[in-house]
Amino acid sequence: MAQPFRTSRGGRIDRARPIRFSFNGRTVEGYHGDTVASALLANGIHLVGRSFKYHRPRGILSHGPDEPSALLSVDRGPGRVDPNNRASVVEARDGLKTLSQNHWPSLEVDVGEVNDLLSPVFVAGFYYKTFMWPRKFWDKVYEPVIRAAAGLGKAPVAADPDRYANRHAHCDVLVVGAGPAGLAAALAAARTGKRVILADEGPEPGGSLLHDLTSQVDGRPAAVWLAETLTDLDARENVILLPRTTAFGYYNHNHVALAERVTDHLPAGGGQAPRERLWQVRAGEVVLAGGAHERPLVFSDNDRPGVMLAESVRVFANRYGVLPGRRIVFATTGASAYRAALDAKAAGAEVTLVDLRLEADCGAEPAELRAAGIEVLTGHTVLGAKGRKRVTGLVVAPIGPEGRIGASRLLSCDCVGMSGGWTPAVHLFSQSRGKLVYEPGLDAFVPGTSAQAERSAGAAKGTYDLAACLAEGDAAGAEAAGSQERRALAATPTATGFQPARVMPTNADPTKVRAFVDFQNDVTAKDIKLAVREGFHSIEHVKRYTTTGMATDQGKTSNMNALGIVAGQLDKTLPGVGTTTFRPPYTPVTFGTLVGPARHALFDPIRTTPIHGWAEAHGALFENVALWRRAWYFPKPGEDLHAAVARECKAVREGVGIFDASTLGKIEIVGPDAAEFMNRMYINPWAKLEPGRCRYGLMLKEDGYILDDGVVARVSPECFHVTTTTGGAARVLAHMEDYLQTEWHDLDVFLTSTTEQWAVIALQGPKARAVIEPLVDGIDLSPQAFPHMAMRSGTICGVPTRLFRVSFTGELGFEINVPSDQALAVWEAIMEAGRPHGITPYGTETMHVLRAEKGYIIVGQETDGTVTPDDVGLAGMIAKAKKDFVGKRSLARPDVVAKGRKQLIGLVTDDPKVVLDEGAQIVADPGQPIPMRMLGHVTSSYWSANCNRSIALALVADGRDLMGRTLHVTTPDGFTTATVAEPVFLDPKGERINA
Amino acid sequence: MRRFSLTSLLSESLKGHQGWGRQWRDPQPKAEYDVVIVGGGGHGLATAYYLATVHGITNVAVLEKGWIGGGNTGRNTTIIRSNYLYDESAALYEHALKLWEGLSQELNYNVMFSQRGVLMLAHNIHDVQSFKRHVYANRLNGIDNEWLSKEECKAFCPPIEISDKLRYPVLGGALQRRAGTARHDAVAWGYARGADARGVDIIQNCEVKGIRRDASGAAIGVETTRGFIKAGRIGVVAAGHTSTVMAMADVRMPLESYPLQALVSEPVKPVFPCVVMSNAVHAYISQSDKGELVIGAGTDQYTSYSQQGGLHITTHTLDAICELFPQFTRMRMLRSWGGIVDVTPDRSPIIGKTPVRNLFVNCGWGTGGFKATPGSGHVFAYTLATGTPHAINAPFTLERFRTGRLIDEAAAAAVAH
Amino acid sequence: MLLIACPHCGNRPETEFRCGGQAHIVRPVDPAALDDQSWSEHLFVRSNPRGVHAERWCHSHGCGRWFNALRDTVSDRFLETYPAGAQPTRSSEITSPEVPATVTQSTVTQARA
Amino acid sequence: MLEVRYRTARTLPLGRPVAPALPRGGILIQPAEAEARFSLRLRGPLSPGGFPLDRPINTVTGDDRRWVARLGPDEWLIGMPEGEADLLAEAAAADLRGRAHSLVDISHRNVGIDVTGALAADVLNAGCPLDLGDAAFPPGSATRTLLGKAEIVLIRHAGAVPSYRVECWRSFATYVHGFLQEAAIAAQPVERVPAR
Repeated sequence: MAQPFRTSRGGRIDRARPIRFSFNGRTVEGYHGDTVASALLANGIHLVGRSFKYHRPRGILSHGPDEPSALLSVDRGPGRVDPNNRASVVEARDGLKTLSQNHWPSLEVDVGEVNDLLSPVFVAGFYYKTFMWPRKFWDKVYEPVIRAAAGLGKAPVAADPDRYANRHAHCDVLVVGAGPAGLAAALAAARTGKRVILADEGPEPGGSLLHDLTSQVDGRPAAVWLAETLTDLDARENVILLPRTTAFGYYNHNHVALAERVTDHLPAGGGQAPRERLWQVRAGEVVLAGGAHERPLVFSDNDRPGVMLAESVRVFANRYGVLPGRRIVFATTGASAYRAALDAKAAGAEVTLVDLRLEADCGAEPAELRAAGIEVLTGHTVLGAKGRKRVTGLVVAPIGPEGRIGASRLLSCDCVGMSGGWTPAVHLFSQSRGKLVYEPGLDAFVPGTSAQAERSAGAAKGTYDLAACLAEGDAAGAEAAGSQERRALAATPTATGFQPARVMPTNADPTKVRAFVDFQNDVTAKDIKLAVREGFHSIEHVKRYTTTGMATDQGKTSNMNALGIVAGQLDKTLPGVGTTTFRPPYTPVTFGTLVGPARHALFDPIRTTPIHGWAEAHGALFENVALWRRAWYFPKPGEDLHAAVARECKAVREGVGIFDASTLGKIEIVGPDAAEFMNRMYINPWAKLEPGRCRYGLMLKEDGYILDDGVVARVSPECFHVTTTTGGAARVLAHMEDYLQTEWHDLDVFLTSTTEQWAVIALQGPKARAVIEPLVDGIDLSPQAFPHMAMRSGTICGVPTRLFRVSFTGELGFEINVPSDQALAVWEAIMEAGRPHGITPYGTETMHVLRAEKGYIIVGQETDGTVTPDDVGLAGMIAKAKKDFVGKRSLARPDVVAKGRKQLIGLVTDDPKVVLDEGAQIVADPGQPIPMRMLGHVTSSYWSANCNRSIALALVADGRDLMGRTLHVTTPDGFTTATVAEPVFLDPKGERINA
Repeated sequence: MRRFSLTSLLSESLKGHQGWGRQWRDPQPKAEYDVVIVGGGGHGLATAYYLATVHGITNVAVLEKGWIGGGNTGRNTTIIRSNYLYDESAALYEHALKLWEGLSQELNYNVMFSQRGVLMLAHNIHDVQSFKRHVYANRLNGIDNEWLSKEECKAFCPPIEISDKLRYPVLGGALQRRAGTARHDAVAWGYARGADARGVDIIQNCEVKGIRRDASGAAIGVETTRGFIKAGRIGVVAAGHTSTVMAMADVRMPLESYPLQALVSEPVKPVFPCVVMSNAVHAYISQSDKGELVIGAGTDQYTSYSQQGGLHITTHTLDAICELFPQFTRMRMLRSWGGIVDVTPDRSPIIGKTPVRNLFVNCGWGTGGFKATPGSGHVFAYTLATGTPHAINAPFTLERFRTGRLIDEAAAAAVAH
Repeated sequence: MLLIACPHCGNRPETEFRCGGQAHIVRPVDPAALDDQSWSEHLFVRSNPRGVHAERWCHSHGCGRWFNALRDTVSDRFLETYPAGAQPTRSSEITSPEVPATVTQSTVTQARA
Repeated sequence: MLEVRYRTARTLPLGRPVAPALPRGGILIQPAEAEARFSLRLRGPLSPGGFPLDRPINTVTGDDRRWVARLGPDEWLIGMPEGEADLLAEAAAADLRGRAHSLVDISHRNVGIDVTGALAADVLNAGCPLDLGDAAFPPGSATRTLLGKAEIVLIRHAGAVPSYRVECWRSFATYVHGFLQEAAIAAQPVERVPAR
C-alpha cells in the first residue's frame, strides 16, 4: 500500500497533487507540500544514512534545518547533483532523485560498520595519538585511509548550469522568521508604513502555527489567524515577504545576508530563473524571531532510526499528515512533548510518555494525557533504545529517592519522540556580536545586550508561550518601526514547564554506554568526558578535540548538551565553561548563492580598447594586463609567437609598425599650480618644461621605490597631459588625489582621468612620418618644427588629435591621441595610408622586445616595488634643485645608498642563440655549494631579430661595476654563461629617434 | 608524559580510556620565571618547547589570555610551504619546513603534517616570470619548487579548469611538493604537551595587563589578571595584539592589525588532492582530513580587532574559487570566521630585540604565520636564550625599517605592468 | 560591509570607499631635516589601537573626497566622520597608542542614522 | 580643438542603438546615443551664473538631454547632445573666467545605458549597493557608485515609469551592459508563493 504511514486526512500537504521521486532508486510517492523527509516517513522509510565515523544506521531526527543525520545527495539533472542535503528541508517534487551517503556497498549493508565495532579504539582524538610510525606510512597509508573514510557525500563533478542572482535591498525593519512572533512583529512594523522585509526559511510562513491544531489566536484557530495575517501582509506595498529565505549572516552595521531558494522546488527547475538569490539587506532595525531548536535526550543508542525529536513527531503528524510510527514513546524533561503526544494520539498512534521529572514537578499535563488514554510515566529515566536499523523499543526505569534506579521496563515501539528542552536560535544575535546571557530557568543562552540595532522576540528569546510570543513580536515590530502602538492578541496558553538533564541517569557501566551528543560526528557523552579528563576544559577546546558541534548542523541539536556535560564534569556553571561564538552561516549556503552573477563573463570586467575588434578580426592573440585584454601579437598563417614577433620587430625598425597603446593611463592635470604639483609628485623638474614639449616622468612612493612612469606633455602653462602605465592608471590617480586632497591644500589643481577619452595609436619606424603626413592637418610634422618629445594639437583624418612625437622603440615615432569613438576610423585610415609603406600591426610582445633593445625599462618588469631610480640607472632624472618630492627622503636611507644594491645591466649570452629565462637567477660561481649566493635575476629576455641574437636585461648586485664580466645564469637544466654589458643593444647614440 | 602509541591507545581502549591524564597541567603562576612568553599560540608554545628542549631553560611560563591555540593558530587555513623568493625568507621558512617534517615524531603527537604539495597558479605572463624567478631562486637555495605546464597542473589537481575561455586562463604553475598542510590545533596541543612535560607552565585565562620596567628602563616582569609575574626575559608572541602588548612597554610598532577571513565547505569525500593558491584571482584552497574544503579569503581594508569581516570579502573569494573550480558552485559554505593579522610594512615578520632591554618580540607574520610555527619558535627560543638573534632571524629586525633593508616578498611579486 | 557616513554623500556602503589608514599623520614640511629614525617612524609606525581610531577614508567610488573618521576597532562602530583637515569633535575618545585600552566594550548600539 | 567639427562618425562600444526592443517583463535596457559630456571641476563660491552648480551634491538638474549632475563638492558631470558641446565650452569659459577650474571633454570616456521600467531598481540593485527607494534616491538623484565590479554614475530621471541612466567608462560598457541584462533575466518574477 502506498504511503502506509500517511494519515487519512489533515496536514497542509495537497492530496490532490501527488508527486513521485526516487530514494536510492526506489520510487517514493508523496504529495505536493511534502519534504523528502516527510514523504520517506509516509512510506515507512526511517533508515536514510550512515554516520560520519562509525557508519551507524541513522534516520530522521528532525523536521527542520537542525537535522544532523538525514543527509542525502540530491540529483536534479545533469550538473545539478549535490551532497549533504537535509531531507527535512528539501521540498519533494516530481523527478527528484535522492541518494543516501557514506556507505559501501549499500545503505543496508555497509562494510564501514566495522568502525562501530572498533569504537572503543576510535574515541575522540585517537588520531592524535597514533598513525605516527613508521613515518612514511602517514603520507602513503594512514592519511589516505583516513581521508577516504572522512567526508560525507561526494562533491559535484560537473560545472553547475544553474543561474544565481544577487540583490541589494534596504528596509526600515527586517524581520527574520515568520512564526507567531515574527508575524506579529511584521504586522506591527508594517502598519506604520515603513519598509518591512519578512524572511522565513520555510516554504510556507507560519512557523509553529503551521502545526498547531489546537491553539486559538485572537479568537480564531491559529491556522485561520495565520492565513488572515499573511493576506494582510501580502496586500501591503511596503512589505516584502520572502519564503524559502534563510537569514544566514549578520554582518557589521545591520548588513544581513539572506539566501533565497528560488526554483529548486519547481518541477521544471524554473527555466531561466535563478536557482538561488543572495539578498544583501541593509536594515534600519532587525527583529530576530527565528524560533528555537529542540534538544535530544542523551541516552544509550539514542541515535537509532525512528528516534526523533518530540516536536518533529508532532510536525510530521499535524503538518504533513504522516505518523512516523504506530507505537510512539515520548521521552521528555519538559511540557512541550505532552502536546506532541496528544497530537500523535489524536492522529491515531498508540502513545506512551516518559518524563524524567517527578510527578510533582509536572503540572497539569500528565493528568491531561491520562484523561486522553495515554500512559504517563513520570520520574522515569531512559536507559537505552533497542533495535539497530529501526528502533524497536525503549528501556525505561523509575528513579527512586537518592537517584536509585529501579526495575527497568521495555516499552515496545517503532518511534521515539524525545525532548530535552529548547535552545533559542541565537545564532544571528551572536553573529551581530550581541552578548548572550545564560538564563538558568530556561537552561539556555538568550540574547542579552545588543551590539547593533536589533531586538529578539519569541522563542528566539526563550519565550515559549504563544500569547507572550505574539506580544513580544508586536512590541518588537512596533519599537523597531518607532511606533508607540501595541496590539494585544489573546491566545491559548502554552505549557512550558521544563527541567534540564545532561545525560539521562543510568545504572550501566559509563564506559560502555554510547549515548550520542553530536549525531553526525558521532560524538558521545563519554568522548566529551574523555576530553575533559585530558585537560580540554574550554568549550572551544572540547569542540575541537571531539569535533562536537563541528558537523554540517554546526551543533544546533548538540551544543547545549555538550556544554552541559562539560560543565557537569568540571562542576562549573554553563557560562563558566563558555559558549561558542556563532559564525555565519546559520545554515550552509551554496557557493553559487554567494557568487551570484559573478561568473564567466561577469567574473571580472574585461576591458578592451576601441581597436580590439579590429585586432580580433586580424588574428591577434591577446594577453591579460590588469583588467585589460591587449593584442599580444598578430601571427600570420603558420607563424608562432617567435616568428610573428621577429617579423613585427623588423618591420618597425625597417619600415613602420602600428600599435594600440590605448590602455595607457591618462590624467589631465589642470590648474594654476599644476607645475608645482608635478614637481612634488615626480622626481623630475617641470617648471621649465615649455608648453608643447614632453618629458619622461618617474614617480616614487614615499618609501623611495618606483611607483610608475610615463611621458608627460605640457599642453599649456596650466595643463599637463600625464600618461601612466596600463596597470598603474588607477593607482597613480588615487596616489595623486591623496596628496592633493590631504597634504597639499595649498595647491589649486584638478585631476581628471582621460584614459578612455583618448585612444592612442602608436606609429613607430622610419616611415612613420610619411604615413601620417597626408592625414594630419594643422601640424607641421617636419623634424625642425616637431622634434622628438614634442606634442601638438591638430587633426588627423578630420579628427581632433593630441599628437605626441615620442618613442618607446627608439625609432622615429608618434603617439596619436584621438577621441576613442573615432579611433577605429583613424586606425583604419592609417592602415590604408600605410599599406604602400608596408605598415605592420604589432602587439605587446614586440613592443617589449623593441624597448628592451633600447634598454627602456618597464615598471613592474625591471622594477618590482623594491627598486629605486638609481637601481635602474635613472638617478640622473632627479631634479637636483628640488628640495623635496614624494619619496626623496627615503632615497637617503643607509641601506638605500649602500653598496651592493642591484643595478640594471644588459646581459649578452656567450651563445647568441640562447634566450635566457625571464626570472633566471645569476651567480658568479656556479660551482659553489647550495645555498648559493645569488647576484640578481634576469628581468627581461628576448630573441632580438634586429640584433640577430638574444638580449637580456638584469638586475645585478653592483652590476654597473661588472661590465664585461662573465656571469652564470640558471637554465632549466643548469647554467649558461653571459657577459655583463650596457643595457642598450641597438643604436646606443640614439640617432634613429631624432630622424 | 605518557607516551602516545598504538599500544597505549589499544590498552586504554580496553579500559574505557579511563587512564588518560591531562595533556598539560593547569598550574598556578609562580612568582618568577626565567622567561615569560606572552601568548599561547603555536609560535609561543613552540618557543617554550624549544627553550626547554634545545636550551635547557625550563623555568618558563606561557601566558595565554584565553585558551591556547585560540588565536590565529586555530583560525588559519594551515598552508605550509617554504618556496619564498628572498634568501632571508627562504632560509626562515625552509628551516620551519624541515622541522615540520619530523614534528609528529618529535612531539609524539600526530600533527597530521600532510605533504600534499602546494601549487601556485600563474594567470598572466607576469605571473610566469615571477614564478620562474622563484623556482630558480629556490633551486639555488636548495628548496624544491618546480614549474608545471597547465596540463601538468590539471594532472596534479584535476578540479582545476584550464580552459582558455577562463577570464584569467591558467598558464602554468609552480609546485612545491614538500609543502602541504597540518592540523592546526594539534600543533598547539602537541607543543603544549611537550613543553609542559619538560616543566614549562602553561597558564591559560591569564591576560597580561602591563609590562613592569625598572629605573634603567629594562623589562622585569608582567602585570597579569593573576598578579605580577617577575621575568628574566619576556618574549611577546601575541599575534593580533602585538601593538597593544608592546604599547605596555611604550614601544610603538610598525604594525597594523587587519581582519582576515576564512571558510570551510561541508565535508565531502576526497576531491581535492593538494593546496592551490592563486594570487592573481585571490583563491587559496585545500581539503582537510575531515573532507571540508578549506578556503582562505583576503583581509578587509581597515584595521580591526573584531575578528569579523565583511561579506563582500567572502563573496569575492568564492567568485575566484568557482571560476577556477566550476564544479564547486553547488558546494556549500559551512562555517566562516575571522582572525586578526598583524601586518608589517614589508609584510615580513619582526623577530628579535626591541628598544627595551629584556623584552623581545616575535610578530608581524601577516597572513602566513602558521607555516613558520616550528622555525619561528626555534629561532625565537635561541634569541631568548642567548639574548642575540639566530643567524636565520638576524635579518628580521625592527631596525630594517629605519635603514631600508626591507624584505618585501609581496612587492617582489609586484603587479602587472 | 561597513556603512560609512561620507560627509558629502551620507551613509554609503563600504565597497564605495578606500581606507587610508591612520589619520592626522602630517607629512613633514622638510623631510630632509628628519633623521632616519624619525623618517621611518613617519613612514611606518602606526598607533594601531584597540579602541577608538582616527583614520582616513576616501569615498573613491562616490564623491572622490578624502575625509576622516573615528571608529572603534573593537566594535567597528563609527563615532563620527569629519572632513580632511578638520579635527574630530570627540578627539578625547581616541585610544592613545601609548596607553593600552582597558578592554573597550562594544556595548554601544550602532548609529541609527 | 573644440571648434573642430567631428567629421568621423563615432563608433560606440555597444553599437548604435536600434529601435527599442520590446521590454523584457517590465524592463528596458538601452544603450544611449552618442552624447557629449564634460567633467567640470571648480572650488570656491558657486555662483549660479549660467550653470546650475549650486544644487546639492548627488542631484541632477536638467532633462534627459541636457543635464548637470553634481557628483561631489567640486565636481560636476555635464551631458548634452553632441552638437552643443562647443557652445557649452564657450559658455563655461565665459562664465568661469578668472576662476581656477577644469573643464575636460570626456564624451568618449563615458558610455550611457538607459534602464527603464517597473523592475529598473531591482535590476540595478543586483549590483548597485545603494538604497534606490523613492525616499533615498528620488528622481533627480545622481551619484557615482558601483555596479558589480564596475564603477558607474547612476542618474535617476523624473517620469511616470522609473527611468535611470547608467554611465560607465567605455571599456566597462560590455561588462555593465552584460551585467544589467543578466540581472534583468534574474529579476523576472517566478512562483514564490507558499506551498499552499
